[in-house]
Amino acid sequence: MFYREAGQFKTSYKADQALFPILQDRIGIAVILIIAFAVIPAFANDFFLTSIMIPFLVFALAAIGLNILTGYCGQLSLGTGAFMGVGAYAAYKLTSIFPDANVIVMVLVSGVFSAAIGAVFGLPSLRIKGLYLAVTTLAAQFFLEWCFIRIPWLYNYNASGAIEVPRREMFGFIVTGAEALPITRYFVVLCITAGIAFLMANVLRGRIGRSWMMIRDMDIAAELMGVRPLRTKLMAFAVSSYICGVAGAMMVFFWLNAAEPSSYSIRLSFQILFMVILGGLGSLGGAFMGAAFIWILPVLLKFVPGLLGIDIAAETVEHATFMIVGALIIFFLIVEPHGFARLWQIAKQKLRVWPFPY
Amino acid sequence: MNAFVADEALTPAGPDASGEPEVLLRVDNVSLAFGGVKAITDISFDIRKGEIRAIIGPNGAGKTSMLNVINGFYHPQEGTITWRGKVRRKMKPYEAASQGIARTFQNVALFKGMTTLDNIMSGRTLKMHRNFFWQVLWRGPAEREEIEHRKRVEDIIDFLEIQAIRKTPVGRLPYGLQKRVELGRALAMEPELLLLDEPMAGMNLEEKEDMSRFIIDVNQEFGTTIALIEHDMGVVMDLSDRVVVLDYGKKIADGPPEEVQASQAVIDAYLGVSH
Amino acid sequence: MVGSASASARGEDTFPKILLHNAQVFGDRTAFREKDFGIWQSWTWSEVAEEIRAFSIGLQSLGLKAGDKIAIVGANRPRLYWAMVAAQAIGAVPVPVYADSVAEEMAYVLGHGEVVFAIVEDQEQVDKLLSMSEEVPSLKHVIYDEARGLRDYDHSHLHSYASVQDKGRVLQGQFASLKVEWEQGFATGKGSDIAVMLYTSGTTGRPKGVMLSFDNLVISARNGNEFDQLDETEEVLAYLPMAWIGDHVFSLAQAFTAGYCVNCPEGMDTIDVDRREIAPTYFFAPPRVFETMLTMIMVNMEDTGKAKRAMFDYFMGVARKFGEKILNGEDVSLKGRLLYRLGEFFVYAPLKNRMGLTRMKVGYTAGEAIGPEIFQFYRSLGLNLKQLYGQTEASVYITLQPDGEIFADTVGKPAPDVELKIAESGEVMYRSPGVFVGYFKNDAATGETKTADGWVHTGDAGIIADNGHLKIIDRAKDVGKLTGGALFAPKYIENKLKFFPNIKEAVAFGHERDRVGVFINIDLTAVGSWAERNNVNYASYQELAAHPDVYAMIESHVEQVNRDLSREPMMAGAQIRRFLILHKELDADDGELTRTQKVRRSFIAERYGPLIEALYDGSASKYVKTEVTFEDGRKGAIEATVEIRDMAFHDAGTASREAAE
Amino acid sequence: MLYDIFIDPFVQMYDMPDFFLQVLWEGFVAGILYALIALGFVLIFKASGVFNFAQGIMVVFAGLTLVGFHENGVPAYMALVLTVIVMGILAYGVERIVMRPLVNQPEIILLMATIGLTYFLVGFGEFVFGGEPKQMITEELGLPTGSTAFEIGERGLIILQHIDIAAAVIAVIMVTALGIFFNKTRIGRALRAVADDHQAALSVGISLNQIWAIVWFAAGLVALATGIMWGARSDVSFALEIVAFKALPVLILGGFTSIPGAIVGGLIIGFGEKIGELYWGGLVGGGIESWLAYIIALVFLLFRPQGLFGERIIERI
Repeated sequence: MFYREAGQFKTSYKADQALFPILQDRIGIAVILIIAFAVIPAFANDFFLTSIMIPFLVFALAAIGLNILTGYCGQLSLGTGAFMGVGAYAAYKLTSIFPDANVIVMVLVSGVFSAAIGAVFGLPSLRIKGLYLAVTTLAAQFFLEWCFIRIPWLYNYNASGAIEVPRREMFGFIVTGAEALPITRYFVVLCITAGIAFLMANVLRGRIGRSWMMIRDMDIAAELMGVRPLRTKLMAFAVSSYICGVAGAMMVFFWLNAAEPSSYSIRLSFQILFMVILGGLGSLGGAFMGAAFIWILPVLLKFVPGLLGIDIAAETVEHATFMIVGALIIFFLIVEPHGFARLWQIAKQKLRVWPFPY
Repeated sequence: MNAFVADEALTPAGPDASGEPEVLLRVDNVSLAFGGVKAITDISFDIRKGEIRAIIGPNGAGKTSMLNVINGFYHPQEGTITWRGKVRRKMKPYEAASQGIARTFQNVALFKGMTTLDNIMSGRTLKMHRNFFWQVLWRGPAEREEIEHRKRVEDIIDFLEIQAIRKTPVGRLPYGLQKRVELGRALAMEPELLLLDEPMAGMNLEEKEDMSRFIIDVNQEFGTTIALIEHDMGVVMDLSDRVVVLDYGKKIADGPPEEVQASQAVIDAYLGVSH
Repeated sequence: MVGSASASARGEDTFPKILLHNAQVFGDRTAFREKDFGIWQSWTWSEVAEEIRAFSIGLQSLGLKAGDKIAIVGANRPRLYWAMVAAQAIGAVPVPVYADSVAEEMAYVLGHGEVVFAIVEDQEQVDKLLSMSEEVPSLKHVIYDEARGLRDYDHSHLHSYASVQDKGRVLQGQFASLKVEWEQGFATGKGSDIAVMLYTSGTTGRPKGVMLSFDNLVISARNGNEFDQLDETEEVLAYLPMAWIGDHVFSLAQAFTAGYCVNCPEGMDTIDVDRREIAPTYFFAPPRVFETMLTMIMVNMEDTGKAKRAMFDYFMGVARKFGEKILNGEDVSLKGRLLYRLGEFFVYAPLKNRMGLTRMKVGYTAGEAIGPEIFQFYRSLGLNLKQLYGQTEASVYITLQPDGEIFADTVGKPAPDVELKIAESGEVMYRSPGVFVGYFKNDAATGETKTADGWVHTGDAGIIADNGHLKIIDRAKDVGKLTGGALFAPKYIENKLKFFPNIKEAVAFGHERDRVGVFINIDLTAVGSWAERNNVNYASYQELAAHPDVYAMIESHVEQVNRDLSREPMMAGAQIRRFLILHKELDADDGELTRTQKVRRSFIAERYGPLIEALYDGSASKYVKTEVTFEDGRKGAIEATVEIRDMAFHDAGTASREAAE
Repeated sequence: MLYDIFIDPFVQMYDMPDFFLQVLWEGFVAGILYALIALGFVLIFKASGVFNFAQGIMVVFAGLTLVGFHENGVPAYMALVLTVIVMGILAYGVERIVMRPLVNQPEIILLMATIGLTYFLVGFGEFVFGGEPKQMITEELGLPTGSTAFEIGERGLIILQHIDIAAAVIAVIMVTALGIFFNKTRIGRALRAVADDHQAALSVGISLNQIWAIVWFAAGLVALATGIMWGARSDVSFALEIVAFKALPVLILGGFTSIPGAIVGGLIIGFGEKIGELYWGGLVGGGIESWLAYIIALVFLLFRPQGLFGERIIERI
């Protein structure tokens, strides 16, 4: 209906291979970007930024990271939380060791450490597939979690065992630490997430993205076409872990201000995995939709009883939220196992062929 | 047009200077077993440059295993494989691919999540070299490389007459077209030796005719050497220059189609005479 | 007057000259596009000029001379269009040939046309031409566009298009003066020179080569452009056979004179997608295409959900009520306008988008009568679809519907510079600057068709209505009389039947007989979709055609036609009294249709003699056996027992009473 | 350093045999409990190919329900019966609401569904019973408490908790019972048929849906038994959910479909973990129990991807 594509034709491969070949999609993306960069900063209050937008963007980035590995390369991982933790601790150590370095650069560099560790834990993927691989990634999860507790050097020997983000400035703005304004943090998180999403879109439409998908769709055929399985999978592990690491670092630096090992527990791994599955395996847009659903829904649920004028204990609300989220997850898996991305695709297709059914 | 012809393949097929046909690949006394079950026993034959070589035999004769050995997916316990005059060491499938061996599969092994275009593009993987950092940037070298290979892929799409399904996810295509896309993907590798595992299985007459035409065209236009497994004897007789017949993992005949067809051992094998 | 008019009065008078002009004026505008290798390959006017020059010089170097005939065989491709102008630049005459015609037909045309060169699309055409070297002794060189499969052919008389062009380029490089010489070569060309020769696939006899001069084409094209204000910004889709005058005028003559862009689709099976991508602003299609599109829309809508279907139906109702009025600029209530706006958003614009007609400024249909409902459907969507009446011999334009004067049952007013009259016999005659020079090597036929003072017999019977619009009834020779004396216009009846989507073809008989009998072909798409919805199982056309429910459905259509006929005083006497549904589809491969899908009445009458007999001897069914040709050329036979149904006669009185109610 | 890793632990084992035996016993008991959880996984995986992540939470849920009934004044044995009924309802509900609509979906989707189920049960359990750990009603159920000490050598002493012995006995009984169930009963044989071939099972005339409900119920019973045993050793709390993940390395060792594999795997993990923790853990600061099992499984997988009892996989194309 809204997709009126008549008259949109491509006279070059460049245009044909563009990220958004359809004009209406380009308009849609532009609108979303305007909302994200101008409308939300102009109208949103601190609560909305800190409790909804910042965590949403952080999780979206983590979901992109996991999606690269699981959705595009077909390697199931339950260690996302730990890889995020590696990023967080690495960034913390980096900024402790180089207090004068730009903190955003440190956050981006911290991903390199989680990429390296991710690649190490990706080594078994050459021989191990599917659920078996998922179990081995649990080894990473529990081992790394243990490291965060047992290696005091990682948290600068704090008595609390937690990492606390120091105050850092950039161009005269306080970007991290308790005094950093939500709006500043929001812009940092938004730029990093949007930037990485864009760069990943580039990788995914080229040779490397294709070889990941080849491995995912049919690894034997991929190998017979010249794809080196180990190298390709390790690259997916590394890229995925890099992104998760950056997301993990952003999580503590721009959102929580402080984190303990339990912040990066298996619960987090599951949470990100849900975002990816519900959002849609193999879709960048899906990562955003999944993150929005899994993060924003519980926040909203907290306000429902208040809006309805019912007085319920906060605990009860939390329990109910768990139940509702669990039930909704099952519901959506039944309705559309391929996630919101597929729902959107179907809707888009309907709009493109409107008024015809197909 | 035809820009996707491999450099090597440009040299005209046929006898070399000495008058002897040039052997591209030779299999010598190869045996393969899976935990005591023999799949292939002491098989030797060769594939000459530029020919269409058929491998036939009843079900379970070891034909697919033979292809798997040739492209490095299985490693024979005994025997050697000589590729372009050099005895080949134990190699990985992707190494075989990089040496110019491409194949299609008995049960279509396309990448189901991708479009026809992407599937054929995937055949270009080995020819593309831009690293991760260029890919991330996209603009510039990575994009240029992508476009350059897209052009070659479009040549193949044109060659196989599958323009109308260019952007269709392959999962939605009918079987016959999937087979054609798979051939396209293998062609995109610009192989020197193309292994086709039952390229016409499950096709109707018309589709078989189309596929035969494509196979002959590939062989003649690009000089690609082809080894194919096929059940349809009519097709084999029409297409192939030489035929090797396997039965229960052993070679029972080898030669031009007419000769093989007349061989008593082959007739027995196909009629199911007990061993 | 005729013959004295010259195109030079309004600028360049031949296509090579116009090409140079366009290359200067519209140098950077896109002139041609072709969907090839997945994208729309584009050429600007200056690039086209260069391409044509190179090819033309290459042709010259191969020995093409002024006056030589050069065959063009293939689907719509820029290079084939360029080849025509390249030939014209040397003074040679292009002869576009139907690419899908059987070897025998093609051999006749090429032989009769004495072609020396042939420019063809691919191996298939090369093979065809090589097989007819005996019938076409004049043929010296064959030039192909697509090299695939031709590698091993003897290339002594076979050339690739690219190699000829390369030759031209090399020569230009060697001799700097060549470019100027080439331009001088056609600078002296006159508008009265023969521009092109098009063979008409007449319903009877051998095809005749219609010679058209540059004046014919250029003046007609300019008139057409002016009539609909077409300029260099238009986009057209070139998808109809190049050998057909319509395509020649729309995709070449008008494109050159207006400077607009011609888009060639990737292939026959991608036309729908390609049309959607390009969204032509000026679009021509025979009624058949519009019918198919409408059928597709309806079939698709059958499958939609209830709510959407209801919305679609509602807004189509709104469109029927207000759409045409709004298009014609009539007064419509505010509510009507608002509803139509809403419908535009929800239904009309998306539909136009799906059909690729979003940007259509003007669309024409011609060649056959179009069903009034189909015609109104498109117009009610806000598409400026019009009818025209034309002929090869007229360089297309005879009559056109001006904007705002659209009537479904007429074909419009005389086109600019066209004079029109109805002969005593009822035959339509015209005189115009587009009138052809003559039939090639057939003065007798030229004399029969064209009078000494330039009037041309169209062969169609028609009347000029009170509003000055021409109304075509039938082929003049086909109009007959029943033994009872009533006027019998078979085409008129057939068209009324064919306007039902379920009926694909109809052939009416009745001349010098006591009543009208009809053969009917059902439309497999429409009826098949109906069968699917109603769980009617069928294995073949034959089975579906013989199904009692199908018969009942067709009977109701015939009944409706009879009721319509009974309301028209001139036609009331020729109502359908008996009909049957043919057991096979009429097919061009069996010679039952022409290549342009027109019914070959006499051939059918002969072939199905027993069935005609059965129509008039009162029998309720008849066994027949028919020989058919399959796609791959094999022959076989279909046998069937065909049912024949009787219909009641509505007398004019009853009908008018009904109408009055 | 090398001495600490390669020599010292073994010297200790030799020097203090009683401690070593005590460690072995602890490992044995932990192994039995891992094996019980793994058993629940195996039952469901075997019959439906679903990797049931919710098995851990089912253990907690069963335990909580039992305690919860008792807290509300229901006699212990009555509470046990009621809990069995609750597990039955849960099994039926899961089959009807979750598994049936998701039939034929890829395994990852089914896996996610069971994680969704985990979320739901966590929320539901906390909603009903509150989030605090609870004391298992060991005595009320007539399970033995207390302990027996055995003297070994001159100074040595091992202490065996009675409840641990009971756990071992119950585990043996359950495995035997399941063995009989699978091999001797009609439904049991049908279950095996399903595992091998869905079509074949259908042709025997058994509804897949029934079978799934039954295996989920059986898994629920195993969960209940596990919950009681585990609860008796510590508390009934949601922390157990994490411990339940240990069943995964157990399954990797034993294979996803083998009941004996689950037992053997459980014991290997149990022994390995306790020995590793007590003799080597100190070297790196302790607490390696949390991940050692996974590393063992991972290393094991690298050498034998098909598991202990699996057949060698030959890849085909």
